[in-house]
Amino acid sequence: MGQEVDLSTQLAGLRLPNPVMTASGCAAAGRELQQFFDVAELGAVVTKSVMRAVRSGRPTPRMAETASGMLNSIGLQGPGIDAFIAHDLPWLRSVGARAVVSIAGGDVAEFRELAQRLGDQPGVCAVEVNISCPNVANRGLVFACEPASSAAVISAVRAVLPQRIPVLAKLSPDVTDIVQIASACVDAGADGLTMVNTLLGMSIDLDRLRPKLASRTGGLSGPAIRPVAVRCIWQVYAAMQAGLLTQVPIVGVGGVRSGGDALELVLAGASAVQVGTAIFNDPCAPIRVRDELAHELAQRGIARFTDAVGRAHATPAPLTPAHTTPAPLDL
Amino acid sequence: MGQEVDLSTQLAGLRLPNPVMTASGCAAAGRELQQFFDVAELGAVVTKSVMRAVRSGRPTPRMAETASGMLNSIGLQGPGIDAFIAHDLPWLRSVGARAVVSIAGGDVAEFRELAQRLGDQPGVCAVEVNISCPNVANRGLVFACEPASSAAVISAVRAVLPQRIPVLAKLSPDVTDIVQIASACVDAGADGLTMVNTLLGMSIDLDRLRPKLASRTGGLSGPAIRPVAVRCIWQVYAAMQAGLLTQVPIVGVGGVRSGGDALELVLAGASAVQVGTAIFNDPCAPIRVRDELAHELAQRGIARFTDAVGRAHATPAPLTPAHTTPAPLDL
Amino acid sequence: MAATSGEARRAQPVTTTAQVAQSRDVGAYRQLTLLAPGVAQTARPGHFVALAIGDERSSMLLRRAFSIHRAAPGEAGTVDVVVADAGPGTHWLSELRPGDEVAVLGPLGNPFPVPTAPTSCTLVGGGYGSAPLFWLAEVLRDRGCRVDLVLGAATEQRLFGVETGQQVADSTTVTTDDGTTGAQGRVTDALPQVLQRGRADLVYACGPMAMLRAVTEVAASHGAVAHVAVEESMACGVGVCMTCVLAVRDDDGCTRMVRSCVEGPVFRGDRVRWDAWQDGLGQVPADALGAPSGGH
Amino acid sequence: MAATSGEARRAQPVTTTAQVAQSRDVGAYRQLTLLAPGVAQTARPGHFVALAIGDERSSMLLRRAFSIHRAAPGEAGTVDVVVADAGPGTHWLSELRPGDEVAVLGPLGNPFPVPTAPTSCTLVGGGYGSAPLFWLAEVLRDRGCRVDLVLGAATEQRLFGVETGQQVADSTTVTTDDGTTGAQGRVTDALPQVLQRGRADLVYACGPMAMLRAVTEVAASHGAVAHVAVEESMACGVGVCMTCVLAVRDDDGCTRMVRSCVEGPVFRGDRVRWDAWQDGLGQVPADALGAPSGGH
Ligand SMILES: Cc1cc2nc3c(=O)[nH]c(=O)nc-3n(C[C@H](O)[C@H](O)[C@H](O)COP(=O)(O)OP(=O)(O)OC[C@H]3O[C@@H](n4cnc5c(N)ncnc54)[C@H](O)[C@@H]3O)c2cc1C
Ligand SMILES: Cc1cc2nc3c(=O)[nH]c(=O)nc-3n(C[C@H](O)[C@H](O)[C@H](O)COP(=O)(O)OP(=O)(O)OC[C@H]3O[C@@H](n4cnc5c(N)ncnc54)[C@H](O)[C@@H]3O)c2cc1C
Ligand SMILES: Cc1cc2nc3c(=O)[nH]c(=O)nc-3n(C[C@H](O)[C@H](O)[C@H](O)COP(=O)(O)O)c2cc1C
Ligand SMILES: Cc1cc2nc3c(=O)[nH]c(=O)nc-3n(C[C@H](O)[C@H](O)[C@H](O)COP(=O)(O)O)c2cc1C
Ligand code: FES
Ligand code: FES
Repeated sequence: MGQEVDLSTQLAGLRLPNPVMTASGCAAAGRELQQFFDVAELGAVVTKSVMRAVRSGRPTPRMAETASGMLNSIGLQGPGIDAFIAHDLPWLRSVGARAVVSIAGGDVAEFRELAQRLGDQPGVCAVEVNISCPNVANRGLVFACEPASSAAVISAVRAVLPQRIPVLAKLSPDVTDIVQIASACVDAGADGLTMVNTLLGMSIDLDRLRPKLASRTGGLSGPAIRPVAVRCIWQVYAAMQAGLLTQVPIVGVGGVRSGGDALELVLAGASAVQVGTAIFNDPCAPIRVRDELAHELAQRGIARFTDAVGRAHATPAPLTPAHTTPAPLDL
Repeated sequence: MGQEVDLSTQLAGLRLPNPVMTASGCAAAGRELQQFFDVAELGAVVTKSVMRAVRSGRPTPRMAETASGMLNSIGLQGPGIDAFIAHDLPWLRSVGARAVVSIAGGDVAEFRELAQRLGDQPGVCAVEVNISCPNVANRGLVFACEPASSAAVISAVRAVLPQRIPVLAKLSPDVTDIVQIASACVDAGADGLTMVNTLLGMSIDLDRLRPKLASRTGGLSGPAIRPVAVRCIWQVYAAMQAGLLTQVPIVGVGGVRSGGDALELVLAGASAVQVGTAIFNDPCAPIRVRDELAHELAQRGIARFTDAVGRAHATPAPLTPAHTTPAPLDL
Repeated sequence: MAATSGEARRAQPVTTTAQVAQSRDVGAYRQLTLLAPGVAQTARPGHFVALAIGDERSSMLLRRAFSIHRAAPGEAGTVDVVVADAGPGTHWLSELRPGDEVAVLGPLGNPFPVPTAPTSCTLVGGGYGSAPLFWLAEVLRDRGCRVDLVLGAATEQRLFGVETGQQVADSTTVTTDDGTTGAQGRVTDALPQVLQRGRADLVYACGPMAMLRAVTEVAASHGAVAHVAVEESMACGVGVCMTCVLAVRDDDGCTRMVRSCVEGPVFRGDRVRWDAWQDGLGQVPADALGAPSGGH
Repeated sequence: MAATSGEARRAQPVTTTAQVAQSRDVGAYRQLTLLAPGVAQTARPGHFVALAIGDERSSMLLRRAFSIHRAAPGEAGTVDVVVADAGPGTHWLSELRPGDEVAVLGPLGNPFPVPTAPTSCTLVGGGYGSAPLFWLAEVLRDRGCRVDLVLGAATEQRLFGVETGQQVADSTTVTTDDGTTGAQGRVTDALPQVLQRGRADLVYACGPMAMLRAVTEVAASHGAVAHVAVEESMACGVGVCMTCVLAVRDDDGCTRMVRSCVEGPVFRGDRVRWDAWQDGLGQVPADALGAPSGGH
């Protein structure tokens, strides 16, 4: 059944055999998941956000389970860009996986430098810019909270990367007006938008009477936040349809656990979908979601994935005046 | 065990026998719940937000279940302030319940008028101002999204209500900086803050390929959002402790299903707690939460509820240098 | 038009944890027998119960509503419901086994109003919508009423209670969309003849909205009054949330958005604003009290 | 110092749905026997499994980690775990009955390194931490090692496997905090004497962090090397999330925050930066590679 469906999708010039990716920070650089399925079969592997230097991250506990979700405060632990380029990228290439490299920085210069380093590396399919990290120059306020700082990062990255490498801006849902931030990113040259990053949350340890996470607050992810992700995607896609901002593809992320969940994000406007927290429940989740998505489309008679993108925006059938012939029963 | 704990709490001059209330819109005006328990035993009944005129609300479906939560788009259906004053308030008085009356308006004038009408009514213990409703004068942007419009509503309401009636500003979590909004409300005269209202969310019907809610977007509530509520309460309480805004009591709301959940909000800084969506799962939830909260406090040797308020802000024990005596085993 | 009694309609609902006494397949459905004496005691045909899905850690917070198929008061006090496995919540319920526990809230809503004097009644059920009708038929027959039953479904498997119908009713007519059993067609195709034959004054119906509307219209054209049990999405079931509203005209002809959980689920069919309901969407008619909506 | 083999340490983990073959109370714990041949085949003492809680609708997304108590390869292929009912997830597992299903992921992590030549070994278990030690004892004895066992807990009920210990080890010493059985005190009170008596070169320990630290120190003061299995909160169990890190010194003395799920859970005790761990909080030492942290 799944085979009949054309799952291929297009992200700003980048053609992917299917729209399912891992979410940054939930699949490391793909290697560990290769034990469970071939990561080259995914649309892409989005790598953990990498910074310039090696980073040890935050103290532990770094996670807490919440109702249908979890909090994390990893603190972008990672090997730094040199080690990433030396070890992780070549491995991804060696297995034939498409790599979307996520980058993070404490200031615009760090983002620029990271993009510069990646621009001439073979095997970088796209760069995802994690602007949900604290801007050291601005009281640690995250870039993604302000249109201006978001735009500054995106234009710096876009300027130094070769045109063939699309730039995806990854947005935070923790803002009053996500369309405004999306707009700033697109105007600054983003070729696509990834929505959404985690919501800021907190959980208290009732035995120790203190926050469960050593860093107190953390990022909320998992099915609990899916309605927020769907809403953000919907709002930005609708704004694009209305001509309020330039149309660019949206990569949906937030609470996807099944093919049906992925379809929800797609119908709201996502041209590709990432699977994050669900991997912790099931390391095969990304490939399973791909197969289930194909099945869901086939069941609905949708032969091409791209036909489903944004489909829920078609206005619901308007109410027609009373008529006496009832619709056929389907009891 | 529960009896040993002093559950009483103080909300800006209003003394309550216990800190558990219903959340606005989840208990109507208390009458239906009286079938299950005596609503006079609660700290207070917070009534459904009332507007000037009778309102028929939004089309249906008005709800969708989500992972550990739900979406609603009721559209403030209600009888209008006259009928509320004629029927609901007297009923609440007749059973001896403490009424916190929630009001909503499309502009500042409507809020002012509602407060005026309520000011001389017997049995109004406090007024909760639902500023998470669309400002008709400002493209339907909700008041709670902007410090200035939030402040305008709160100061109008505060100005016309007698001083003995505390004004609680009910905040939306859908903002970039909740401390800023909280600050604006407190400066405008809010005697307390209720946090949080629902998060804006959406869910798609995979059979009909359209949003599940007739109004497309709706408010996300339930345990799924508790980490966001805890974080908002924590941030505002911490800002008060740091002297960044005047200290006023916080009423916590968001995802409380058990006494332990309530305690989480209290430890983060809430002086009282509301139970909303959990009522739909269990109509006895508010009174059960009160009893469970007493039990949780007793178990922890906390004899007075107020001693638990904000307790998680006490800094976690700093790491001391290595020492060789291990802590006693508790296997 | 036949007078129906309005007395003692709403019952005092209770929350209780019921043991599953029996669970068995009946056609495409699963029939659960729940030990819930407190609920069984005051239940009447047309009442419904709201069942919780899973325990306090369940990701499914909202209860699911089910018409009471039959309540047997007394010490054991059982309540039967008929469950169509339609989604994750009903699936969980379908998998319950004897001895398992489920939280029950009920009896909820207003039951079917029953005539005060012997009257000819036609009962129409679509799919599992027939579940509450057999008990209703018994109550009506006890009051000296004639009872004709019309049961319809998409296909044979989705009919419920044909045999029981043949035992409790004066006549039972069956239709299926695909003709796998009974007459091929819809219940409303068969209804005119049944109404005529039984000279029915009262019609009771339970099933999908489109069917209820059509039944109401056929009944009206035969001078009968229809009482229909609607099925709106309900978050609370007890009247506090306002999710379950439906546009209904009151005695003065004024349309209001009323809560189907406490003011229904049984309504007079000719009071329901069918023009405001289509394709799963319930509009607020422009002439409804408090329309149009703004805000949220 | 005894050489331990590093060969074939990590196994190929598989995801599978296991049937519960048995579930029984053992003191304060519940022992589950799971039919999981794919896991049993490659498991070795010190490996752990990650069990999912509930189905795809569960509100508890994260798997729970359990040391493998014993694996019996072969066609039936069973894996036993010992579960302390400590919270909602372990409670759900404790209530599983034979025939129920649970999703298993494993074998995970690095097992205990075993000596290549006969060596004297002391195994120390705190509470359910003793679960993996009996199987380890058998493997060690098969290799000609002497095995002394020290089992401790807060109270008798929370000891696990004393009888088994008496069968598989050369000696078994028991301590309880409250003196309900064995010597009153902690495992580390009894340990020096056991180490001296057995002239142990290797110590294996599993239990709470404070115990592991103390065991490491006692072992060192007796010239023995301790291999300890730590218990950090794990979201993924397979190395992709970075939640389970611990400050550990590498061969060059450089401290790194390493993933205990794939680089542990068994570490050489003298490599763990115990000074960075206290009261449930794991600090990033100032001299760790990539410290201090900023960002998120
Ligand atoms: C008064 C009343 C009586 C009912 N009687 C019966 C009965 O006797 N037998 C039976 O099988 N079903 C009956 N239903 C429908 C039953 O409540 C739904 O099939 C069930 O709620 C679906 O839950 P789910 O988790 O399987 O599906 P989902 O679609 O996953 O449910 C998601 C949410 O939508 C709501 N919902 C979905 N479908 C319906 C529906 N058709 N009506 C109301 N709410 C819905 C659910 O309650 C839940 O909150 C009745 C509904 C009402 C309102
Ligand atoms: C390698 C390893 C081996 C283990 N072996 C065993 C064993 O053999 N027997 C046994 O009973 N327990 C064992 N544990 C601990 C067991 O995983 C926890 O008790 C369990 O996760 C608690 O889940 P809960 O839902 O009951 O509690 P909750 O406190 O509600 O759990 C909430 C979250 O915190 C995590 N968590 C809570 N306590 C612990 C803990 N002590 N260690 C790690 N994560 C925790 C949970 O995994 C979950 O994600 C082991 C843990 C690890 C890491
Ligand atoms: C443990 C963990 C680590 C994460 N690390 C990153 C990261 O490094 N960069 C990033 O952009 N997003 C990171 N995220 C956010 C996810 O990529 C994703 O946006 C979010 O979790 C929502 O999707 P989900 O619900 O499918 O997990 C992380 C999430 C988790 C749970
Ligand atoms: C059906 C429903 C209706 C609501 N109506 C109102 C309302 O009228 N006014 C208001 O301030 N909040 C309203 N809320 C929000 C709740 O009061 C509460 O802030 C929110 O639901 C979070 O709490 P909970 O998770 O306990 O439900 C409503 C929530 C629900 C679910
Ligand atoms: S279901 Fe809540 S009011 Fe009817
Ligand atoms: S638990 Fe995820 S990396 Fe160790």
